[in-house]
Amino acid sequence: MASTLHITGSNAAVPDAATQIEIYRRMSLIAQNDEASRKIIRSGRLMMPYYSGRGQEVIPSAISVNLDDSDQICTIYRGIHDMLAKGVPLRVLWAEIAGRVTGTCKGKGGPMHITHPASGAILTTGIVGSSMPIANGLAWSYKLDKSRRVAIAYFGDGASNIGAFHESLNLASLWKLPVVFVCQNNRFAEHTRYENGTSVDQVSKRAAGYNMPGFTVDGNDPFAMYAAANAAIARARDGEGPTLIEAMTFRFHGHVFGDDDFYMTKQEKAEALAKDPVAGFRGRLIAAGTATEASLTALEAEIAAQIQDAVEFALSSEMPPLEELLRDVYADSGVA
Amino acid sequence: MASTLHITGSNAAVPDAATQIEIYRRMSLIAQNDEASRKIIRSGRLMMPYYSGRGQEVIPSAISVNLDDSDQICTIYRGIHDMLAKGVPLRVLWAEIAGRVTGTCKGKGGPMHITHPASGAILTTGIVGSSMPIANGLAWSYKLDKSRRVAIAYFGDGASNIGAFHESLNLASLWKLPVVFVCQNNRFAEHTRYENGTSVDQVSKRAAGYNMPGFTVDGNDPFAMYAAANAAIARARDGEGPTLIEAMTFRFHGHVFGDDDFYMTKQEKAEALAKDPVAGFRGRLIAAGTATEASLTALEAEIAAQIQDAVEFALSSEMPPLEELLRDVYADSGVA
Amino acid sequence: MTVQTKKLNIIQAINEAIAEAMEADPKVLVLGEDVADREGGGVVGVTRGLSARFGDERVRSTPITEQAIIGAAIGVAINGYKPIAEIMLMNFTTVAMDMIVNHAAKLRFMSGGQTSVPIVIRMMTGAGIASGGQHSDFLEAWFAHTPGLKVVAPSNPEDAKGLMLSCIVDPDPCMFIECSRAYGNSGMVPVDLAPIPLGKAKVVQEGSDVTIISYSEIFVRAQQAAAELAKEGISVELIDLRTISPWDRETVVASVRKTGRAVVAHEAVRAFGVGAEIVATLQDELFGILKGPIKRLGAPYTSVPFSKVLEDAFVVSVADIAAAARATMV
Amino acid sequence: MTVQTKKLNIIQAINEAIAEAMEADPKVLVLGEDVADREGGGVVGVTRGLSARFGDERVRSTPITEQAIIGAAIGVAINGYKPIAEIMLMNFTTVAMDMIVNHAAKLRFMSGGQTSVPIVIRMMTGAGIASGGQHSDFLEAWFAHTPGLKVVAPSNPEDAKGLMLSCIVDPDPCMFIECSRAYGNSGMVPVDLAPIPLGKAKVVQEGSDVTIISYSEIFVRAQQAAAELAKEGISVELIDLRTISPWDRETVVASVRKTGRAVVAHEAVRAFGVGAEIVATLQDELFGILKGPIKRLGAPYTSVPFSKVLEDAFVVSVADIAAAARATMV
Ligand SMILES: Cc1ncc(C[n+]2csc(CCOP(=O)(O)OP(=O)(O)O)c2C)c(N)n1
Ligand SMILES: Cc1ncc(C[n+]2csc(CCOP(=O)(O)OP(=O)(O)O)c2C)c(N)n1
Ligand SMILES: [Mg+2]
Ligand SMILES: [Mg+2]
Repeated sequence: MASTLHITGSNAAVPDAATQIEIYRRMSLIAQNDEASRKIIRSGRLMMPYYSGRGQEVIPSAISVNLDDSDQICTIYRGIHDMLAKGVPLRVLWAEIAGRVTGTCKGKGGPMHITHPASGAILTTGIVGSSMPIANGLAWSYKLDKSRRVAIAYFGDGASNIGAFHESLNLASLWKLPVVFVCQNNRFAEHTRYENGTSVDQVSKRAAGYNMPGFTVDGNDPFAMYAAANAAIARARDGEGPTLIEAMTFRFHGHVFGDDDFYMTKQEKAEALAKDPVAGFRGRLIAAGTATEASLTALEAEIAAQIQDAVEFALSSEMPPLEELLRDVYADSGVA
Repeated sequence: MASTLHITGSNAAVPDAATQIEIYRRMSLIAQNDEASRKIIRSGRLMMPYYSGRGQEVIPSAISVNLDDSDQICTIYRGIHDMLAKGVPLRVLWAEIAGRVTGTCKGKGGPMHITHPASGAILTTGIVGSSMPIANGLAWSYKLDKSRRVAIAYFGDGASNIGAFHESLNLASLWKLPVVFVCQNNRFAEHTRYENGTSVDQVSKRAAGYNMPGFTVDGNDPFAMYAAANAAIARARDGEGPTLIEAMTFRFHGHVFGDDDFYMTKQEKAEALAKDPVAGFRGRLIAAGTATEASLTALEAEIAAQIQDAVEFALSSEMPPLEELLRDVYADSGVA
Repeated sequence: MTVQTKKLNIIQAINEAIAEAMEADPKVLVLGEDVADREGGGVVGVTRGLSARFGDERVRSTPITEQAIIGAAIGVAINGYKPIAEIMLMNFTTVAMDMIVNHAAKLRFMSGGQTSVPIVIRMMTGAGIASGGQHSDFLEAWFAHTPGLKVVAPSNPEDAKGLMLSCIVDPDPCMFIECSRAYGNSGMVPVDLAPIPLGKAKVVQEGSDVTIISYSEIFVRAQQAAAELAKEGISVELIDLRTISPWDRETVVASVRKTGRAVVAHEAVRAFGVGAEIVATLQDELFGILKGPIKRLGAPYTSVPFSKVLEDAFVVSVADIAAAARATMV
Repeated sequence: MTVQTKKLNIIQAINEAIAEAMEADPKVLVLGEDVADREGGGVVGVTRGLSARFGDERVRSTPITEQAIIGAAIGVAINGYKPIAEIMLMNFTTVAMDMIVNHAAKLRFMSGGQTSVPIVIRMMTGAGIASGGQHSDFLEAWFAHTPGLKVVAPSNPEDAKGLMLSCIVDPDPCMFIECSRAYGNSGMVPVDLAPIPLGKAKVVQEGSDVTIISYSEIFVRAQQAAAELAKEGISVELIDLRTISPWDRETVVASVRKTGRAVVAHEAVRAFGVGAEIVATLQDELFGILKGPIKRLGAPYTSVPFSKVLEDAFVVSVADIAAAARATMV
């Protein structure tokens, strides 16, 4: 593997205290937002396919603190955690999920197709594997622009078995595109265990087939994840090309809302829950003296209020007018 | 790489004298047939897209002597060498290429879509990469049948960059299918040099990403090719799963008939031509005393006569009747 | 002679058909993402219990690898097996179109009849369940436009079972379309149901004023529209097409010859949809007999929207069908 | 005012359009297999000379990787570039349908108008050059059935150039279909040709008896048929559709309203083809005005065969068109 990447030992980047708190803030936002989402779906006030990112908070949080708004992400149906970490504002996100005209996409995209260009959340796809070829194109534009922007393609472990993965990594490596491929390996693709769908024991081993650095990282460890992201993003910005990061994690709430997890062992699930990355990092921040119980509680309360506000905003917003059905098909559709 | 394959040193299988002659016979058949094809296209008596396999004779010849008729190949537009090596009879092959009703496919498939089940040449595809997913299915049938048959998927170096390659190798490895993936690496995909399309310096390195043995072999060396094929085929028959073989070679006559090779350097082409595998193996057989000049000349003359006979058969055969246009769309199409 | 029946929904009906076929012929196989019981027997349970009953070799869950799924189905079928491949949602056929269109559909023809590809490709789809733009499309027109494929879309449990039985034994590739909205619809199905022949439409209700032609779940809406119209004194002849390709031109033409008026309704986008073929054929065969223009209903020229209000407006409704039928009467 | 013209064939016309657009706008890009000069500027030379002139960063040869080609085009377009992606042959869109249909076509709608995908996808196709079943299909009906895509198919050099100029600046994804049989056809093209608007058909010849509607190379055959028919005293109005989606309903309806008779002809398989949509629309809008059934011509329901005798019989001929027009006159 032709890696020019150093993410271990003395070379590993370490987030400073403020950055650690910021990572935690994003994680808490994701976790609390997930709680709110599931509650409101259970209540019957929202009807949508909901793919929870609970348990996977660290990955986009530790990555996104290395990005700014001009950097773009392509994510997938299970991507609300990625969007929140990237800074998609809560109100428009909730309004979109609720199918309201005030949503990011006027209610027309829904949870699987959120786009919010201002925060760099440029595309969400419902087709497994399809975040990657498009992320390449974003990255190509930065290269043409001679900018230092970077694109992140999020995808799951199951997606690493589909053709688009292969084509994308090959092209990105060949063209030295500033893109980071982030596989959120939560060990399951719908109901299929990693090893029943994937012939190799670690997705990262596939990077060698594209002469690309690839490595597996504990996606539930904010420090490890931060260091990996930092290195891969720097590499991309420096024009050295793409990186494949496989971030090991676990999804707490099944594939989609309503999934009863029958395909997991009770034990593996219990073990994962016991290692809740949100609670874990919280404890670590306090133990290290980076934050106090009080400061985090205050942060969490603020987030809770923001979520509450967003839900209310969404549910009190209007539905899109019927003209929206024919608008945006073409640039001039529905324009009188 | 989890290889259980031994193809070097004392473990390498060596073809016996009769097998060596048989490999040469198939190579000479391919080379002479190519000569005849190009001549007849130049003469204007045949109109077809012709993808010459000249220069790549060793690969299918050394592989096919390890197979019998019940073993099947899936090959590609550049596959006439593969079919001849596998034993597709000359008359029906030529008749198909000439679009005659006496052809393998009644003239309806043409050179890019030859099928001749009796000799195991079950499928020829014109879509880059598509030999592989279907070869998996053939191999799956052998496994279900509990037979020891094996499927060969032929494809080019360029095809290793398309999604179907990835999906096929992953599935074959996961299901331990009795299939051998044979990449005929002639260093070009149409006019694109290997390194301008492929991010890794050897296609075989991709095998590790599927936990599959993969290796690069001199595809112009009949002994090396025979040993590699023998090992991979044995592995498949023994239920140990698939292998990726990258066979290094060179195509003598450009991508398609009429191609002027502008994208090659004169030198690399001259070097390749100077190492003509057919002439080379011929000399080697005589030098080693395995054959004599006279015996090979006789063999070649016999082949020449067979080709001559096939061409005459084809060109004197009838065109398909117009009813054939609507027949074979469905099983009952055109059946009164 | 009384026919013994039992109540089944569409999921159960398809499941039964596959189970009976697997029981009868060891060459019948099932493959697809999550189709085995270890993975739940399919996301909505269509293949539930099959791997337990017939073994993991005959019912195989696959990776997310649609090209390889269809490729494996084609290859195994060429060698005499009868695989039923699931593509979870119809929109995901877009990553396997090469295998379906360039290979499954054409191999018999291109081989001059030497090889055949007796596969069934099952897909669910349909708007109305908030799945948004990439999970809801009806794409049957693409497949009907592809010679070599057969295309089937049942509207009720009996047809679902009977058509599936036929698709499995059919020597050619069959695209089997399941509407997710209709999965739970139940009905009485004969216990010894015989295969329902492909290519045969069903005249579900005879009538004299106007023929309504439809299929899949929109046919259910057509039935409701017909009931409404009956109250207004409009006598509807209701045809469930069932097989979209090859479609039952004879039955449809005979009906419209009689009524002189027709409405064709489907869920897919109206423009360049299946309805156009039927209308174009009817105007040719029945010129001078038609009492007015044939009306076509389908989705507007747009993507499937997420927001419920828009999604409801997207799908052809009972009211739309009734209105179109009324419009033919003037 | 005399218009300065020069003789171009279709290859040259498209090449000029792209070159002019690249000259005018540095955001215009070209990508695809073998499109750069190092690889010959395209298998038939459509992009020849462009990389030499505009550099290897703007004109990029790719691996064989159609999903990644269209994906890259989409991504770069979202960020403001205008890529022209070549899919060497139309049948190879089958390995990129997800990118084309689920993404390029839908992103503007699904994002509520926030993102747009101004890409051009160039493809060549067509029977008649012995390429067989997997290299010759006309699949425009699939794309016309996909809201969000525009579909264009010129029949001559002037339209090829003018429509390409429009496609490049169009804010939406355009499928640009090139018929390989017609590439060498040449004609006089104005040196300062303005973009030809999308969605506008061209009445190439006025007539009073029957309207013939066609596009791509079959339109050339329709012109020949019209000349033959003129000798028989049949006055043909000839419409070159040029853009298939959105198609110019107004021009076509107005013409058929006048003539009362119509023939629609295309190379694609007739069943479920583009012709059906046009016929279905006409019978609705012109019921009572039509003097007879509208005739549709297209390929028979089969795959493209290799053998020359069969291939010739597969493609709609001048004689077929003339016969269909005559048939409308009885
Ligand atoms: C091409 C395609 N095939 C199948 C699906 C159905 N599907 C949706 S999510 C999913 C599992 C994906 O697993 P993974 O990539 O591991 O991501 P995760 O859901 O675990 O985050 C599947 C099969 C799809 N959306 N797209
Ligand atoms: C999916 C697809 N894309 C593009 C093509 C056009 N094409 C035909 S052969 C070829 C080059 C293939 O190169 P390689 O795989 O190295 O095989 P070789 O021709 O060298 O034997 C290309 C691009 C095709 N047939 N299928
Ligand atoms: Mg997963
Ligand atoms: Mg090659």
